[in-house]
Amino acid sequence: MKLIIAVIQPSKLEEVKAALSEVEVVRLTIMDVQGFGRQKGQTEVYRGREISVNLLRKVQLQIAVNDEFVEPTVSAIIQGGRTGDSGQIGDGKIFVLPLDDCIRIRTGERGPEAI
Amino acid sequence: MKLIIAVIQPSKLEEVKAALSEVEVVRLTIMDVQGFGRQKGQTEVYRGREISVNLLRKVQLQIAVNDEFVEPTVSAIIQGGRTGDSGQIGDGKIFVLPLDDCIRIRTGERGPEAI
Amino acid sequence: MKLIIAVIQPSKLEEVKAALSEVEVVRLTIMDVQGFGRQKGQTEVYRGREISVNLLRKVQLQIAVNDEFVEPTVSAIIQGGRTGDSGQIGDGKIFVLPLDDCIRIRTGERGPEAI
Amino acid sequence: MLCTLQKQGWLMLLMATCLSLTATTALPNVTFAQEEEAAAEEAPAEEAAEEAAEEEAEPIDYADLRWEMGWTINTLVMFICAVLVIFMQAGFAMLEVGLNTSKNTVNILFKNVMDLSVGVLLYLFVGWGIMYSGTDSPYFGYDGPWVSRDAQMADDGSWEAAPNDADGSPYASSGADFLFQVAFAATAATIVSGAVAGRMQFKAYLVYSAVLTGLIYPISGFWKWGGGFLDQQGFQDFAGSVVVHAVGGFAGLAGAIVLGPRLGRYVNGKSVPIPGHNIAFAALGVFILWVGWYGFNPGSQLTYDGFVNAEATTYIALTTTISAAAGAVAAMVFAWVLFGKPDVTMALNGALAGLVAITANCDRVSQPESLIIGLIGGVLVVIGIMLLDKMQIDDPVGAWPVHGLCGVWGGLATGIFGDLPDGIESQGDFFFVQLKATVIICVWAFVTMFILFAVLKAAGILRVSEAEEQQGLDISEHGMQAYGG
Amino acid sequence: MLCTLQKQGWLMLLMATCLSLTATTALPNVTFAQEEEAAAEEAPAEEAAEEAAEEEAEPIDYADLRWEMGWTINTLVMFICAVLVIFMQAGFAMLEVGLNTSKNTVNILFKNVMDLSVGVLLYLFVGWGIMYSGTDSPYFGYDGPWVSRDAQMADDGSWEAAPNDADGSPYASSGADFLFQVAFAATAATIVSGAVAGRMQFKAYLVYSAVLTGLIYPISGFWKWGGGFLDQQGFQDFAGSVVVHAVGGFAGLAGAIVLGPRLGRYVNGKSVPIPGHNIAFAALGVFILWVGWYGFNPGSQLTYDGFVNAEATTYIALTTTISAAAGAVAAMVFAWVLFGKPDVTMALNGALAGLVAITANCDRVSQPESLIIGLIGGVLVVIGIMLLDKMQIDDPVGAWPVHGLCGVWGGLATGIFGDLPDGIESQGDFFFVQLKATVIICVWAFVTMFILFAVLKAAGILRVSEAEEQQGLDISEHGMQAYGG
Amino acid sequence: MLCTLQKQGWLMLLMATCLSLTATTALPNVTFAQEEEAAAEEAPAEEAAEEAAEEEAEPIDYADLRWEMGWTINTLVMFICAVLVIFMQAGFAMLEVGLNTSKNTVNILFKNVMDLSVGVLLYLFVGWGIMYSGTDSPYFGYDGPWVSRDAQMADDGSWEAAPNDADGSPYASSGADFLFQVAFAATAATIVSGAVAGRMQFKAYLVYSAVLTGLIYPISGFWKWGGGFLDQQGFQDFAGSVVVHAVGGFAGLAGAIVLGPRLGRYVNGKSVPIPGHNIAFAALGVFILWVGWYGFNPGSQLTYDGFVNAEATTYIALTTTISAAAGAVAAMVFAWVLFGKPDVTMALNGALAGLVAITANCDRVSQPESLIIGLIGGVLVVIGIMLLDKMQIDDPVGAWPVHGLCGVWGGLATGIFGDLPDGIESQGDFFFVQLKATVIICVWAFVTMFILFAVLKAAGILRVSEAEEQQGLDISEHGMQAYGG
Ligand SMILES: Nc1ncnc2c1ncn2[C@@H]1O[C@H](COP(=O)(O)OP(=O)(O)O)[C@@H](O)[C@H]1O
Ligand SMILES: Nc1ncnc2c1ncn2[C@@H]1O[C@H](COP(=O)(O)OP(=O)(O)O)[C@@H](O)[C@H]1O
Ligand SMILES: Nc1ncnc2c1ncn2[C@@H]1O[C@H](COP(=O)(O)OP(=O)(O)O)[C@@H](O)[C@H]1O
Repeated sequence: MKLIIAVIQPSKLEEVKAALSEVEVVRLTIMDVQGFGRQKGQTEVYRGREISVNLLRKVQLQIAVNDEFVEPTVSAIIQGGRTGDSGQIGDGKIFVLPLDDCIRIRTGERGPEAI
Repeated sequence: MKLIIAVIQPSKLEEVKAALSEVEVVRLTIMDVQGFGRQKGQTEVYRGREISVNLLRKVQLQIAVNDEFVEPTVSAIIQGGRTGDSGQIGDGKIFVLPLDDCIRIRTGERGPEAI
Repeated sequence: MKLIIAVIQPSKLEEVKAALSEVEVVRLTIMDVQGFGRQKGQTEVYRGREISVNLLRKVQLQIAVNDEFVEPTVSAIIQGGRTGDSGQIGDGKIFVLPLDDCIRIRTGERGPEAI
Repeated sequence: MLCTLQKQGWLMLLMATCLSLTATTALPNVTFAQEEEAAAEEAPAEEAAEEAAEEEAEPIDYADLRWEMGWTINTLVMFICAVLVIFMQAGFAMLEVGLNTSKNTVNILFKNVMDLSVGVLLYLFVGWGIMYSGTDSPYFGYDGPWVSRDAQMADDGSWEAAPNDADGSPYASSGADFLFQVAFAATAATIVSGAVAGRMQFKAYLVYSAVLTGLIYPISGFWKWGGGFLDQQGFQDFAGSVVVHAVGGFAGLAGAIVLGPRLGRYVNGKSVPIPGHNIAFAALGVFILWVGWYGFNPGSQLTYDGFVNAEATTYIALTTTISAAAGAVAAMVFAWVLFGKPDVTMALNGALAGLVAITANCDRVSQPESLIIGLIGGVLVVIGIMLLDKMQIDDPVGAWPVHGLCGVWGGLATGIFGDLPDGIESQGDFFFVQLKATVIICVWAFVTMFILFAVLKAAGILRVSEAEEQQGLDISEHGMQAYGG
Repeated sequence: MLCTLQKQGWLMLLMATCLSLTATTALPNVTFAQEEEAAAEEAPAEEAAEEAAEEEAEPIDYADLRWEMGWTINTLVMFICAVLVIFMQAGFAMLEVGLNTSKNTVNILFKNVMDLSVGVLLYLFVGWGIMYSGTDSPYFGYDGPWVSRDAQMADDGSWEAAPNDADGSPYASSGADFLFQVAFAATAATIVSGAVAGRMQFKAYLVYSAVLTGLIYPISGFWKWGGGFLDQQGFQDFAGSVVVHAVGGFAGLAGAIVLGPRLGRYVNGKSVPIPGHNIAFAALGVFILWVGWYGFNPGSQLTYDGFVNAEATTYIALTTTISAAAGAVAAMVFAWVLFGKPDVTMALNGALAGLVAITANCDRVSQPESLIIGLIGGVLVVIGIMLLDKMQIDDPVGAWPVHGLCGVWGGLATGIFGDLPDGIESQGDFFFVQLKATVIICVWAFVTMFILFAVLKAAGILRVSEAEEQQGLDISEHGMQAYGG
Repeated sequence: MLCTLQKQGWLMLLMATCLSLTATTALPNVTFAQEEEAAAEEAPAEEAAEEAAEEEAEPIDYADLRWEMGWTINTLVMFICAVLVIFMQAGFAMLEVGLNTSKNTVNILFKNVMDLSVGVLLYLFVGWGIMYSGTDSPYFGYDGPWVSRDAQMADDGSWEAAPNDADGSPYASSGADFLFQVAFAATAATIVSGAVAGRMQFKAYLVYSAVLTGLIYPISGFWKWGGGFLDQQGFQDFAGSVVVHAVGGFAGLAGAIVLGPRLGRYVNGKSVPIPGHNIAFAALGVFILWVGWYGFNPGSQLTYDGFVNAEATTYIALTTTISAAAGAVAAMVFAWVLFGKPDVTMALNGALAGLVAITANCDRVSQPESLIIGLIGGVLVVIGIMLLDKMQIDDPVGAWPVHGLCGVWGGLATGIFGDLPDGIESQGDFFFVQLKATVIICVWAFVTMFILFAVLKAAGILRVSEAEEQQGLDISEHGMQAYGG
């Protein structure tokens, strides 16, 4: 099992969700994050003082999947999250982490079938 | 060492925290997330347009524990987070990730004793 | 590759970011979290009722790095995040998780060079 | 018509409104006539006591400049005060939203918007006609919908409708009067929305709101302000500590009891506070309410023209201000001593407590008395909140402690400190009159509303399901979240 | 001067303001004289119809107490109403902020602040002089910047400037008048900011705002309220359903069309709603607007003194209230039936719809009629929102459905229900007059603004880049986030 | 009594209030008498200059209709203006909350609520009696607590207390007057809360607030508005650019200096901005303040009846509006040019700057002059903010640049542009008088407050601990978070 963490453009969320449900990945956890990547952030000015905010609003998806679902999930995210065909700086990243175990609180089921 | 990530009902937070402190798990990090699981989300209507929001408010707990604490922690979360005895869709999930290292910023201590 | 998760004092964010960029770690994801650690939280009173909120505002950093960057990153965070020289309870923690893979959405590159 | 209203709620409402369109607007004039007669008949009975009645006997010289200027000023100032009171709706909305969890925000806002909107229509069609029916009955009357026009001049310069007058003194236009009164009705209604927040079905709330503004509030309102039996007994409630706030507060209490507490509010006997989600909104709400109260109390002077009335209007504003300030300070200090920390929500409730408590007597107490009334109100509200908590009654915003308890306090304080009204001999008698009337009105509001809520509960449309409540009413009832990207 | 304004926008603006300082303040007096003449010349033509004109013939006895008190009351009440209307700016700001995404909050707030600030200056220098130029031309005139003073007394007690009067009845000071009028101009301007939210360059908006308040609004305003050709044809628009709201609404529509929808609002033909980020702000905004409307409509009575005027002022407040309530209820019920859930944003828009629709006719419809007007307005706004969505025009806050569509409805409703004005024989004629004038004004606003936005687009300064839009205007345009730690 | 207040703060406060209840309400009448005398004695000295004084000599015919209507209008309008000024408290609260971090929200709100509440009580018991003591001393006097009543009629129709009058012209009731004045006092107090936000102990703030509203503000207020030495020297400050705003601004500056900057605001010499957490609140606050200012400035006309007064009232509103708009535009443009982006917080401060700057002279400058005053104010506020930043003084909301610096500018602008008051010969003299008085008042406020804050610091109750500050005052001082689920 893997835990897939993806950081995407907020405006792409709907499309990514759509792409995911096509590969039958219907369960995920989402949170608002701030991103700081190669993408040039603006330098904000507050009261005449510069604040360097390369921090941009992003959305993070956390998706626990069984191994066979990793590739479909990744490509679904890429497909849904890329701006245009060539993509654009700021489109984000996907991280794949090993997942030792998964428990469903409701039933107490463990492992793959709990995902 | 493991990093336990749990997604629970916001309304269950207090109970889960209580259950955890009983097994002497007193340190954790919490964040607001939005969940998208088997639980049927409502389809919202905004200005007469449907928006399918299976997204529901959830709370995510991140708890780094030493291996011997994994089971007690997991069962504490289940105990505190389950709705009623039978549980209910939406109660959430627990993910257990391997944790290579842990550092306490204050002291620089590393590994298990830093947890 | 590793995913470094650090929980720090909100007021230290700027310093940590500065310290990180010195070791050429310029990409990270940040989110607001609430911390619950050894640091004594206040017991709040709402309408004459106690609410035990050891929950304190913290900031969480997620940084995916290649292995050789782990140590520099960790020490940069410690350096920037510690209060005073001796540090102070509440300064936070750093967790290092194994990272199986990393994909850049824009290009589809995978692995180390995508970080 | 209204029992059906109880059953099918808002759908009826709209139909009712449309049907009523057929009602001839001539009605009000008839009405007007009625009032004249009524007054006339009463006159002999009261001659001795009221010179007012006498004056009315003499024909009024509308050409008199003093009269016209007085009428103009009264009408315009009452209009401005009505606007301030209507603004209070925004204050209640912000206060209630701020003191509840974010997942019920849309629902609370919606309820407040509807309290005003449904309130205006119901009061227009039913409430106003009941509360100021001009009937001889000391208990109930109704003289039809719509607001009569006055000061309508025919082309020949004669009056089609004469300017409105009260006991022969220049009064104000019926339009101003209605606006001012309907704002009070909406206030009474909206108080409840805070007490039942987070678990009541929206449909049920609309029914409640219609019934309160259309029936319950106007009836007890008539007993006092319409000249009903409480008024005849000498009961004094200048701007409605009891008639408006206690009614709202006890209706809210009934709702909170019948509904039961929110999920997780009391877990196996232990009280688990559910803090509000935006204290800034709550504070903004209180500031707005404080401002609006300058329409509520001074506006209730009703005639503002001339040295004495104008002075009274501002003196009322003064006692109101002192009591509000005292309430805030007292609540802060008291809570600080009790809980070890200054709690802003207590101070905010304290200010409101002071405002509610002074509302009945702002015209007839001295400045030191207004200070005492406010201080006690501020302490009472803290006690009231703890009391409810002990009894495990879940009133999320403290509607009962603020409006119910301090409304009662205001009513009684009038009897304790207030100057004696005509016809009452001793302070003791006065206090007793106040006590009796206050109890009657609170019981009226509590019992009738308890029944209504019980009926809705029996009908199974009172409370939302556990799942819906956990999810929050915003999504379950309105399919919408209050906050987003 | 203004075409340059169009080109270089705000920088010009400041210079213009400074330059204008040289303009002698004597001008207004000349003006005043002009008006007198104008009036005089018109007088003979209308003798029969208006006694008003006659009275003006007779010299006014300013020593007369009735006159002085009337003038005082009119001036002060108009001032208070102006304050209420200015308060509406806060309402618009909160409403628009609440119904948009958080990443554009700073931008929207900034636009609203500037609508008022730039609006005041432009209207002072240009708009006011155009709208009330007192010219004989039925189409256009200008008599310079600044506001004339009146009621200036020389040391010998003679008048340096006589108190302002309208048709020989006590009127109000020019200062009060200007404040009231400029608040209307700013309202017209700020309506658009909601329709173009989330994608328009700030610079371009400033240019738009300057042009609308300085030129477009005052010109059509003159046609009606300045005594221009529409007024002469008997067109009635009491407080500006058409003159103010429809102008703003159609200007907004033009902007929304020329700009095109926000990114992701319509993906391959499918409509993807972009919900607002703070419904509490939106509701607060509507409450504030509702309150402000009591300055907007009753204030438009302009003279409030005496039985008849005072009564009319409050009657107007009454019909306004009824229509607002009806609009909110109708929109709620209609949307509920259509979409299965009660949508608070619809109810809020419904209340505004009722307010906009009654604005043109609040003085000349009966209470049942005001109810019908509001109910229909509430239904129309829902339909309008769906209509725009079908046509894939992206109007984030529903500015056109509320102000444009219901503004038109208000104009037409005046012809359908309104009492006939002098000189118009049949309801049919009246309706036709209203229809014609409403169309003319809407076309005027739509076309001129369409051209302006098209020019700005051609100049490439209309819309922000994709990247900037995705990032949000707060950061891309202002380098600032609205919300933070 | 007040020194103890300084030491034990709020606990004393409550006791004090209770004790004072013993004070007989007869006192005020004595007072009234005093004033009469005072006036009488001064009369001969000034006969030539003021006819006013003369008129006072003649007995007033209270039966005169003109008199009664004037008094009525003055009283009611002053009351309405007082309500607008009190509303400003909500504006300050929102502005300060918005421009600070969320972790200090509850604390700021609480301080604002207490500024009003504590302010009302302290001003009632101490401040009012000092500021309008009617003493002969040009420096200080006190004539007891409570507000005297007037226009009290005995049953025989004779006056128990005569209607209040100013120099023989119809004035307003003392109640209206007190409300208006106390709102000013609370404004002065609340200005500081923004400057010291985020690091001051709540207890210490309460002490400060009590001392300012009870002692410091009323004393300097007396020097001008109470007829003290500055007034006698011909110093002009119509509505308090200096007397109210500069006092608050410099008190705030003292606080900011003694407290030192917030943690992390200046790290090793580098300025690290701490952006506000909710710009929408800040903008709402400014809109509310703008609206409230229409009570602040026009209300300061004090008598509004008759052609000349009514016109002046609205002319004041006009200059106020022009200056506010100019300030916003100038600040926006100036900051835009300097920093390359239009910064809304600057525009908001600019609007306030314009309002503050015109406050002293809104009655005696021409429209073009009001424009210039606003423009310069808008530029000054930006410079002031940068200046403080350079000096590493941490004033989170810019209280000093807005109220202190522009308050001074307003005071001086009066001398530069303002029409000469009676008894001053040349503009040069006038400017010098203004300069001197402005300096005196600013120094008075700065020094006394500096001492107070220093004392509190010495007592170790001024600033919270590092840990508490880092955690935020909401939790450390009030055990509560402003925002939650
Ligand atoms: N190494 C990293 N660790 C954590 N988050 C990252 C990392 N790299 C990128 N991100 C996240 O992804 C977002 C988009 O990254 P982006 O700027 O597109 O990177 P790139 O320029 O490599 O495509 C960033 O804002 C950040 O939130
Ligand atoms: N595979 C998953 N990956 C990430 N988050 C998940 C996953 N499954 C469940 N969750 C989180 O847990 C929450 C509750 O899940 P739930 O609906 O109870 O799942 P189930 O129906 O399997 O019990 C979801 O809202 C989501 O936030
Ligand atoms: N075991 C843990 N699991 C998850 N988060 C932790 C853990 N320990 C600490 N944290 C996070 O780090 C923050 C600071 O911890 P801190 O109180 O400094 O711990 P310590 O007292 O051990 O230094 C906590 O508020 C919490 O958010």
